[in-house]
Amino acid sequence: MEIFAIVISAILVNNIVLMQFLGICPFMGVSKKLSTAVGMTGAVTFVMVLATIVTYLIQTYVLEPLSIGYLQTISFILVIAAFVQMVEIVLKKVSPPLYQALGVFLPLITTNCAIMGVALLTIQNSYNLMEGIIFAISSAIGFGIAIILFAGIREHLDLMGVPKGMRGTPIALVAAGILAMAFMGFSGLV
Amino acid sequence: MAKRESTFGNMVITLFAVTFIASATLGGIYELTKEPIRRALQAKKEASIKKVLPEFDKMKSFKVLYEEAGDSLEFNEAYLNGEHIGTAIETYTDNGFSGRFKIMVGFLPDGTINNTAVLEHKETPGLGDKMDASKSDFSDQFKGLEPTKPNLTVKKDGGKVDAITAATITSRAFCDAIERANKALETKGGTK
Amino acid sequence: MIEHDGIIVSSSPTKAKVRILNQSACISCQMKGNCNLSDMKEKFIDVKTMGKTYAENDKVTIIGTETMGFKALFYGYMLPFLILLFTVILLTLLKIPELTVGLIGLSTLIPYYIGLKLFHKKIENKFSFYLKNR
Amino acid sequence: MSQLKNFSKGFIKDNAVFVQLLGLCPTLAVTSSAENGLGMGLATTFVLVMANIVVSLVKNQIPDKVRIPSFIVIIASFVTIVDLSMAGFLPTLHASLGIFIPLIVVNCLVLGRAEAFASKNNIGSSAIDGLGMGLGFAFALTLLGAVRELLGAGSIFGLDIPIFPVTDKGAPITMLIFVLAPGAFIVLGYLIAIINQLKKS
Amino acid sequence: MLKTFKIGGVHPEENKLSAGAAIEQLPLPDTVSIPVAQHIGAPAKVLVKRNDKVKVGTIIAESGGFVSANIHSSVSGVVQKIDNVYDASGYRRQAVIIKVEGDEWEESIDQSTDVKKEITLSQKEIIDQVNAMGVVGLGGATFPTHVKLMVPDGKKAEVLLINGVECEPYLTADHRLMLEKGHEMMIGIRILMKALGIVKAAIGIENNKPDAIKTLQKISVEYPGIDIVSLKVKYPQGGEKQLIKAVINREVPSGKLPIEVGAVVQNVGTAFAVYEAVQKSKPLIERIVTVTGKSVSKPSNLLVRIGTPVSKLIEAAGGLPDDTGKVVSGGPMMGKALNDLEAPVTKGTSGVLIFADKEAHRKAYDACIRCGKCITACPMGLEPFLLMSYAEQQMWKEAEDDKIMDCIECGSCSFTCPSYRPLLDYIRLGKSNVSQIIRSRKQ
Amino acid sequence: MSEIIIYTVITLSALGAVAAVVLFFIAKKFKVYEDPRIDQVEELLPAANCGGCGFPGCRAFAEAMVKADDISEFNCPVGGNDTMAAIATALGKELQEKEPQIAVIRCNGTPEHRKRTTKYEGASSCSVAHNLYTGETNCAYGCLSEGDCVVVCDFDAIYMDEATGLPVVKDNCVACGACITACPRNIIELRNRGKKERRIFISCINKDKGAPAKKACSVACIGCGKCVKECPFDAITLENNLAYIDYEKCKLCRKCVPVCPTNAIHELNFPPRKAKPAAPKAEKETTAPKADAADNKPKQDNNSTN
Amino acid sequence: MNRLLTVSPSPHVKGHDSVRSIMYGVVISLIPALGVAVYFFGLDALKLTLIAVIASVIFEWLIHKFILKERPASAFDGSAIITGMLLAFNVPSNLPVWMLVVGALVAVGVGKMSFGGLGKNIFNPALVGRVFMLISWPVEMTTWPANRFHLTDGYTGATPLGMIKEGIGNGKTVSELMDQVPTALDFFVGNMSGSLGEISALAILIGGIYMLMRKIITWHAPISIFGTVFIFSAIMHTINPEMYPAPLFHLLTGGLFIGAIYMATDMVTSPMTGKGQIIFGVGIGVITMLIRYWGAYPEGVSFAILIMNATVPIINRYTKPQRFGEEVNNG
Ligand SMILES: Cc1cc2nc3c(=O)[nH]c(=O)nc-3n(C[C@@H](O)[C@H](O)[C@H](O)COP(=O)(O)O)c2cc1C
Ligand SMILES: Cc1cc2nc3c(=O)[nH]c(=O)nc-3n(C[C@H](O)[C@H](O)[C@H](O)COP(=O)(O)O)c2cc1C
Ligand SMILES: Cc1cc2nc3c(=O)[nH]c(=O)nc-3n(C[C@H](O)[C@H](O)[C@H](O)COP(=O)(O)O)c2cc1C
Ligand SMILES: Cc1cc2nc3c(=O)[nH]c(=O)nc-3n(C[C@H](O)[C@H](O)[C@H](O)CO)c2cc1C
Ligand code: SF4
Ligand code: SF4
Ligand code: SF4
Ligand code: SF4
Ligand code: FES
Repeated sequence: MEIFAIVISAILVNNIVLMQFLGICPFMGVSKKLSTAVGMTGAVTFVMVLATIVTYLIQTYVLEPLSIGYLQTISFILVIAAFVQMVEIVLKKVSPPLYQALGVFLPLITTNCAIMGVALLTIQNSYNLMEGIIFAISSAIGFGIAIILFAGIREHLDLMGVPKGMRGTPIALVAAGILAMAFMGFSGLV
Repeated sequence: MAKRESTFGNMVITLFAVTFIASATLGGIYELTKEPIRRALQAKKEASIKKVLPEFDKMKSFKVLYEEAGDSLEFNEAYLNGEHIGTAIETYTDNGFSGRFKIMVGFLPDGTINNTAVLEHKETPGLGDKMDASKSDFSDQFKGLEPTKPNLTVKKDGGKVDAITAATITSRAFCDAIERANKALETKGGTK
Repeated sequence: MIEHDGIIVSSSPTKAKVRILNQSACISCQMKGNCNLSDMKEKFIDVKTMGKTYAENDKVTIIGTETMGFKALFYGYMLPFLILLFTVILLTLLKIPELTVGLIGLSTLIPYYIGLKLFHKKIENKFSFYLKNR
Repeated sequence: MSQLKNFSKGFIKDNAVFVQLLGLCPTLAVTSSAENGLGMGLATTFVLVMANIVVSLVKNQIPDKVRIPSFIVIIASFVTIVDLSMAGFLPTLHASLGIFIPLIVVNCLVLGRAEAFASKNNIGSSAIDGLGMGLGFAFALTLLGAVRELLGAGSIFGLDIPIFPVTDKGAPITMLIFVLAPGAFIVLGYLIAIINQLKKS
Repeated sequence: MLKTFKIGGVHPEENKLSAGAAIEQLPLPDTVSIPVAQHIGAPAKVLVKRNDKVKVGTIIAESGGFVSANIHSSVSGVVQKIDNVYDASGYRRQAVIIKVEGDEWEESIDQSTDVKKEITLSQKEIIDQVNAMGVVGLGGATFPTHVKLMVPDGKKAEVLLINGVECEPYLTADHRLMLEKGHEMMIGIRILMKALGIVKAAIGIENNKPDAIKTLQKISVEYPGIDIVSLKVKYPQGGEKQLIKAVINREVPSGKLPIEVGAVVQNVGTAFAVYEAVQKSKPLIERIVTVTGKSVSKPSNLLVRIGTPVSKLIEAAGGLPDDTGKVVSGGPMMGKALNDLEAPVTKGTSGVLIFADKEAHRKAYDACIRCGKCITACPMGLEPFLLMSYAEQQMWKEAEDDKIMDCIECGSCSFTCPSYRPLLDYIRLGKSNVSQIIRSRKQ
Repeated sequence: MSEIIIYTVITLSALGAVAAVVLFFIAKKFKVYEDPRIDQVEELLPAANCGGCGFPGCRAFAEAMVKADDISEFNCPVGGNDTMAAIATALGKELQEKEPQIAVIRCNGTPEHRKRTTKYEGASSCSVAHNLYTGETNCAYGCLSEGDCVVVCDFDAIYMDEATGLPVVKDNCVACGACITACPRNIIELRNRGKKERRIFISCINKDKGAPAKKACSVACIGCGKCVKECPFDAITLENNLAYIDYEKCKLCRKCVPVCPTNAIHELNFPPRKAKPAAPKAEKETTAPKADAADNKPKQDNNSTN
Repeated sequence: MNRLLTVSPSPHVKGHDSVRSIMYGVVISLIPALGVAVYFFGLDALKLTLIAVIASVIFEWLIHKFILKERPASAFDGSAIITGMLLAFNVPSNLPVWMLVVGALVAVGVGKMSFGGLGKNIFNPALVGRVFMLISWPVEMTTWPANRFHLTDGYTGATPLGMIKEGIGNGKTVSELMDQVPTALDFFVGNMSGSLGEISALAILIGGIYMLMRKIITWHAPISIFGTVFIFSAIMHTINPEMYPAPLFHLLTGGLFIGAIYMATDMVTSPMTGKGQIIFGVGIGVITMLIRYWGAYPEGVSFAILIMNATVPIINRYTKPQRFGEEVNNG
């Protein structure tokens, strides 16, 4: 049941974008294409899980035993930056066409904030490895739901013609606010 | 600008130097702030213990396993001039509106509640957070109560506790946390 | 259909190298020019030209299919992810200590990418773009 | 560019939040009160100024290819310093800012300034640039926090502002939503719209 | 249950004011201007010059390609000039202007009124004759009829559908034709069947014309293989894809022609014209035009020589009412508003409709309220509101993906929109842009 | 507690070393050398992100210019010559001076000149009207007055004059060309701004023969060819019953203006002619004095409108 | 004739529907529900409704005129009246007036005009206003006065859904609790406490049938919502009747009726095709029941509709109408 609670909480109740405010930049900049949003969700899932595993291991098996937990910030950011980029390099190295196809398909994932945030939250909520992974996956799905909904909304807004003053970020933020309001209905679900 | 070349050696040396300096500095800062942080934490805890117990001069802290939850609660036994004047128990509940919150409950040696203090919570600002003594007088009603069932049940459910308006969930959870502390105190063998 | 605007960097009768301007999430970010953290601003894509030659600096649009994008996503991210997840779950169920689980989990990626490299040729045939003049 | 202009551009014209839309995550997350906004803003300012100074100091010593990792280490160190000092000296604020303190590391504003400005300019200008941008950021967060606090809790910096009717017990009936998640989005949305409008006229 | 097509459709008020008015011959005008582009396809090439003398039926312009048609003089007289005149297209286009002198016909034309029943020509000769006589579809699209009769290789015509639906409000020309020229029309249909080499034909008629249905049912016993199918009233049943769906329940695939499902559709007027062309060697020089409108004092159905100015028709129907706001060539749903009342009647003119000023105006339009009524109304299953937005914002690719080219321009969407949005205006714009794009892609 | 410091140093240095290796490879593989000049150039650009240069946004344009060897083909219509010159100096590249340009409206069919014959009531879009018919007048070439050009202008440089039903280009036009693409009748053209904003052009694109053209609009070009003969610089050509003045060749001598029998040639921002009120243009000049708001001939009367 | 002929593209005739006629049709259909509200809650109900309507119309007019600077006609097309009425129908009859006015401002200003006004909004304006109020003033928005005819103890101040949720939370069983709540007939006519306009399923049903007959709404969304709620609650009820009340209870209580018939049918914020509306309705039903059963709120219709509003663009994209000649069925 615990796992179920983590999943529901990360996807609906404490949606990473709408309630925790992580990954707002990509959320605001999402493309209008639904397929891209879906693709991005897939990529984010992988990266988040990877980052969570690595940072979890570092935290639990290096920092804590040495009681240097205060190095969390600096080591996480280094590890995430290096690891995530390493995957890309490897991908580019082993299969350039694949890498190129991805490059054209996906806008690059600048979700540092969400990835780092999920890694930190995993530690903060004292999840174990498995729970951490599930939390990361669920967070990514929560992120996905938010950006997929927003991809549709964006397109709609563009087509309908929002008043000049509200065009772009302002109306996107207001719509996100209303969506967050609606998501508050899920409170208490877990 | 006479920038350094990006040779492999240069790079490793630079990065090593940077991290070395950074780590040394951080270590230093950590040493410097360790004490204040510990004190801040301590102060916070002590403040809450002080709040929930009468004057004391000595304290003994230990963890007690609370069987029902398979979890341990922290007991802080306070003594004044060697005499046991009460126990402050750090307890929690998972029934809060937004999940777990922690409170400190002070019991007098006779088992009555002396006072309570909120340690950590995620309840809604403006609603659930009124359980904090600084925000409303909700918690006052527990002062000096016997931790009996009706005394720890909100009126809506037939008990005696006036719930915070529109935050019955929090109020119930609050009672639940006290009850947990009380049970632990009792099972521990009534250290009075 | 995925379309991407780009500029020809070099072109031969069989292949053209196209620089694409990245329309990443950062497109609206004014700091993008200065931020290298994980955003590569340009990518170079090799495209089969089907006999046409393009002049350098020609503005073109790269076209690929959406299915191709999803396929790439699958091989690039989802499959390794599933392998990793599967390993981790399996090992956890076997009550293997977390540290080992984590390390083994991560190291499944190594054979996966080696495998990917071995199928290099096959994959190359699956992913090809074509060009359209802008 | 005169130093004054250098300093002031971060305030409105190039304001990190309202104009450049940088670091929206902390902006939205921690601004449930003016105090939190200010705290976060100042913490970021500190990191920004210090990182700018150090980066411009060492800029010639660092080979291009490890520039970014070095900068990250430098920034992360200052973030950790802020984190530790806050925990030691401002424990309540530290608790309410939560994980957004370590997340200053990934605020593109910080790295962006280090990269774009400090790595090319001298210490003085870099410090002033960081201060300007940082205070602009702090200003934005404080403004947002103040508006949200006012509407959502009937106070600014904890000072009660009687704009709401009160209950029998004397507590103001405020609009809770503004201190919750949706309020953050909505208020920021309208603030940006208003500032766009102001910039135009 | 009466047959009808399945998706979409609307019910405009019928207003068939002239249904009871028998066909009258309009007197000859002083001059006629006969445009050279009266049909879909390449314009015809002018064969005459100034001051040439012509007779009724003299060929004055020759088919300009495979999809094109000959044009004949509808009067006898002298060619005054060859000039650009306004026609229903709203632009000035090339026309032959003839001053009328007497009424002298080419000898080859059989002017008698007796019904000639037996069909003597062979399949090929029929098609040639139809081609030579410049017969084009009279249902509105003016598609050269001989082209339709030449079934492409690999396709097979199975059934000929005769379009007697006349679903446009106000118009009654086809209705009167069916009542008054039933036999000729039936023979025309037999000729068409022979040309196509098929034995099955059906006439689709909406059941708001019970007299026509009855009349034709009575005489159809004399003409084997021709069914009369009565249809539920619903606009745009006359659209050929809708008619095919309604009568034989087949759906012409998107972007394809009726022949894909073995059907050929011809208008009743076309059938009559084919009769005259084949049996009487009479070129297409006149047609029936309904002149109507609520303010018109004498709604009529007139037999008019091609090239007669519209103003003459209006005169015959009691003159132009004072409060006229708009004059439309064709029906109210698909017709074109005229900008010049001197515009000539062409082969495609099925009616002249006069709106009083108070009916003539559109209301200002508002934002789409996304009610979906246009979707429900669209007989092609399109999303007009979306297509309009695409056209407004020049998103041609999206418009093409959402099948803008399938639109038959029936106007049901604009008719139904509660926000008065000019959906079809923009869809037309979109169609013309998208078709350009498609064409340029083919090159 | 110095061992903590030791651990710290060891851990972080190890991380640092690892990061160095990883990032070295990253740097090698993803050489994202950003030419610092791109920033400089971007600073110089107006940041309108209008796409007038043909690139998606100012930064892309800056990148392209920095990369290109020769920037004479590039032009930022918004910034104009000053900007381009500044960029050229910044990049040390050659720049061919571009004459600054402005849009002109080649139609003068005001209601007095061009009788309205019908009333258009479709969607308010020139493209839709153009698809439908000749328009509210008998001129099948002239302006339809529904303002498609106004809508697309990002710079508020063009507006519809209510009285004349014709668009008016203001001085702040940056010659981005958006209106030209928008106009279904190809009425708008970019021309050199000329000395002191002076311009001469045929304000008509009617290709009909003289009689119908004149009948539809009293100021239509009837293709009589008088101006062609008059022009000392061979700047005027006649094709399809329509004269055209090549702005590269035109020396703004104004000789053609008075000879036009229909007043179809427009001169803009010239001082009023001396004497000779008989000159056909003079009448216009007086009805539209430079001093006050545009009226009769306002559409090119930039100075008076802003 | 000296008048100029008008030239416009076809069609030259226009059907009878107009935005105004549709909107006022909805207003008319809301009258029975208003009547019931006045009957049970007295003139307070009328007062609140009028205030909400006037506030909505005035705010819309002001925003049109002074902020958007457009032709301010749309304020009177009736849509703002509906927003006002539905907003008022979704609050307790003793809500302080100023809150309702703020709610109307949010509904019209944030929910509708920020997006550009009628037709352009993504979220149902009345619900935006309502949820805003619910989250802002949970106390005031969830203390219901007893209706005039129910002064006996057990019923005051709580909606049936609230009572059940509360009771089950305290470990009571449904059958124990059912004694305290009104009967099904009461639910149907509206004899219970709750928001102004939501109480009477009967009155709303009458309005709904009227709108169906006038072809203002279609059956898809309401029926799929009812169906989903029915099936969902039937399953849960069968699994554990003591935890989960019977389907009829869920259908007739809370805002399900007003939500399904008036708010899920708002054409602006619901999918365009029948297929889409069914998906939309099923989504609303499921989310509603999730919240009702396991969430903190006793009622979830408003949230469910808002969430599904956000999915409408995507639903629309994947539920295109059946194109003619797309799936050829030539039988
Ligand atoms: C935004 C929001 C936040 C809420 N936060 C709390 C909370 O912190 N604690 C709580 O007990 N109830 C909270 N509630 C729920 C109560 O308002 C609700 O009334 C509760 O379910 C119990 O109601 P009662 O006090 O009337 O029995 C919240 C509701 C809303 C709308
Ligand atoms: C290029 C072209 C080729 C056509 N070829 C045929 C044909 O071979 N057979 C046929 O029956 N109709 C043919 N048609 C006619 C159409 O099917 C149709 O009857 C005509 O476009 C008018 O239809 P409408 O009045 O319903 O718009 C063709 C039309 C076009 C535009
Ligand atoms: C919306 C629409 C309505 C039409 N209505 C009729 C009609 O009522 N009667 C008719 O004969 N043709 C009608 N047509 C034309 C037919 O589609 C078709 O072109 C014609 O019947 C073919 O016959 P023809 O070539 O002999 O004209 C309509 C076309 C469209 C697109
Ligand atoms: C059937 C129908 C239902 C409507 N329901 C609502 C509603 O629930 N809330 C609302 O604010 N407006 C409603 N409206 C009015 C209008 O459509 C709505 O305000 C738009 O969303 C404003 O753009 C409704 C209109 C109709 C025709
Ligand atoms: S005009 Fe086109 S889009 Fe409109 S209803 Fe007819 S077929 Fe559909
Ligand atoms: S009928 Fe009109 S209002 Fe309704 S969806 Fe279509 S365009 Fe929009
Ligand atoms: S749109 Fe036309 S008027 Fe406006 S700036 Fe561009 S060229 Fe000038
Ligand atoms: S100039 Fe062209 S686009 Fe502008 S109003 Fe005239 S016709 Fe329309
Ligand atoms: S600050 Fe940009 S994603 Fe969080």
